[in-house]
Amino acid sequence: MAKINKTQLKQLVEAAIFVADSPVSKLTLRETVLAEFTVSERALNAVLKELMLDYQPRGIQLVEVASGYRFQSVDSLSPWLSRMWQESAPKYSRAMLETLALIAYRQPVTRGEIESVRGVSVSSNIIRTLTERTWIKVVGHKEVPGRPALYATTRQFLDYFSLTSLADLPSSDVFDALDVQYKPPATATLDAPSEDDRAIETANIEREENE
Amino acid sequence: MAKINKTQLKQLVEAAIFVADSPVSKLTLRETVLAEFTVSERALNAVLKELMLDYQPRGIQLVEVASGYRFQSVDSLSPWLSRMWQESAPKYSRAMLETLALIAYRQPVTRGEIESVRGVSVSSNIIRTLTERTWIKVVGHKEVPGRPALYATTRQFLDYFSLTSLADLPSSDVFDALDVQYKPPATATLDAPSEDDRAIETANIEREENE
Amino acid sequence: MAQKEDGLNNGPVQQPLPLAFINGEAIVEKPEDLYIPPDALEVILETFEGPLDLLLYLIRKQKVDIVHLPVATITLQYMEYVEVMKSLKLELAAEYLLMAAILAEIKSRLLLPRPDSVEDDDDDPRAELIRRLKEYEAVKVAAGALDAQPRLERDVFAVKADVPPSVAPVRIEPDVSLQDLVMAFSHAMKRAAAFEHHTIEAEALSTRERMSQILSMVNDKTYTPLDALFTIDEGRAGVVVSFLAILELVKEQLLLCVQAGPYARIHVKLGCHGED
Repeated sequence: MAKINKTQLKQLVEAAIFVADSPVSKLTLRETVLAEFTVSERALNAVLKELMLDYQPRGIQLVEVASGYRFQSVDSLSPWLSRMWQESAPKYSRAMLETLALIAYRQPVTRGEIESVRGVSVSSNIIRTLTERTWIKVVGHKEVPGRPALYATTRQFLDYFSLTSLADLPSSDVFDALDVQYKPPATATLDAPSEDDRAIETANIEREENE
Repeated sequence: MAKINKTQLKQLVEAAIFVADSPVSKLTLRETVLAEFTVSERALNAVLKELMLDYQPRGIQLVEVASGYRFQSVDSLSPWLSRMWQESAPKYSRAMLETLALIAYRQPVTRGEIESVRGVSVSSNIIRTLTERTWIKVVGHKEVPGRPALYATTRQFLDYFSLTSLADLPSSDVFDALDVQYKPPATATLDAPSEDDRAIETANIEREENE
Repeated sequence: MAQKEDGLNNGPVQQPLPLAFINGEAIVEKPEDLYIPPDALEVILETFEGPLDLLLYLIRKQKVDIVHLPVATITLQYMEYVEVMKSLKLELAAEYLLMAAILAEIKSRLLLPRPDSVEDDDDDPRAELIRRLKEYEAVKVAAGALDAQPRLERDVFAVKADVPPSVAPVRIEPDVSLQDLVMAFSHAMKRAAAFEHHTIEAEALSTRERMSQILSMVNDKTYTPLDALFTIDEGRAGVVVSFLAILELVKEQLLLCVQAGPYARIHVKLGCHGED
């Protein structure tokens, strides 16, 4: 394994993050550009930190997101930068955002559970759009009649919203407070309405499958 | 038209060139991110020049190409950056392995001879792949109509398999005991001549071993 | 609780955008009462995300805490909305009607005399509805917070630098084991034996290898002295192998042998068709 001096290491890491198509993790750096060098974890962390500082006053910044490091434009420049593209960024409906928020905060969660919290049915379109954007994915099936799919958010979701982990989700304390205050009573599952919910859930899943 | 200070102008120009998918001309800058600002040609040239200087010691540089300005990684880093796009080639097909084996054991050999043993044609792709891997090379041409190329294995081939010479290649019956995958097709065993042929083959191998 | 109130006020529905235009006049606020033109109501109802959203709106209008859910008033108002809805947007009605039924049930249970012994919250028929309202409110807050989060393509843009042409993808070649190779050979030979009638000639490997080596030592331009093809250090066996290889090559017309006169040195060159 070859040695690499700090200046070269910094240049290599900087260039690698810049030319990559998606965020670059430290592991990826080690497996690709740094494969033939001996680089301590401390040295790598140090250059990443230095790079972050170097770009602080500039038009772009080095940030850490869930799947690694990426350079991105400064948020305050977006009104002008968005003029570089003909199309404006997609807007998401409240139904979509509420569904996404529930999956993010309550994962893994079934469609039926989302519907019971929101009080309305979740359209298949919303689930499809969120899946196609690779923001959510099916992580399993709940062992209840109908075996409904359990949804969770993905790394790409965190990357897209500039988050490093689910713990960084804004106002997660609102949900935490709920969990402490309102433990769902054990009888809840025996309630008449929940039976209906489950029926709706099964019906929806069948509908999805038919699509 | 609004005023913009130099720091903001520089940040905006820098971010715009970075986020664009292709090189950005000064005209494009003026028509998009700078559309609502009064910026003199001199001021624009000045920030572009400053940006070029700023990035001089870094892993990426601002360069001017025919259609405008773009950031690109420093040439000297290319050998390492190339590893960001490493891809695993698919595993070799049976046809590929058999061709290589026949060249190794029967060299120098023509494509036609390989084909007559394998009973199927050898695709140019196979020959090209093996040649590109520097495992085989043309060592001459057979003096028959069409003067087909004669293939042989190379030193690199021996090195890869940790062989000092072709004589070290194991005789094929060494692995016959382990040969469960390559059962001859059921119909073949019913053929009368096949029994004889197999006897001949065994004899050949024995002769090889004795030499 | 102050935090919860904030959450309500910051909810996306409460943005001061015109909800509807009635006779060219923008209606910015949701109406304080029900005396509004029915076509405006239709637009307003569409802005609710469901019965829980509508209930939250009605509670906020009453300026009371969710905890003290005034079931009687809310039910009355809710039913009035649902009545209008039933005539306008039938497909919306089912979920709203279910909520109406829940409200009516709570209301009737509240009217029943309650035994003094069970005074705790759990027995409050409103408890479950309050829990759901709070949970839904939290979802609204979370959705709003998520929307405010710096988002790629809207607030921040991923940055990319190009690479010079000197950057080329690195291809990792597949591994092949010696066993794979031998098995492949064995298989090819067995198949050939099974299907072909021609005999498969087999030279000693060492001779075949030497043939390849000799071919790469000579060329078709200049003659190479024959003795240059022998290596003394290999001993007799080596010389024999080389000699066999040369004979085989000459037989296959791959090597051209020339001798100027008796006992002169023999020279060889690559057999070349062009000279024929």
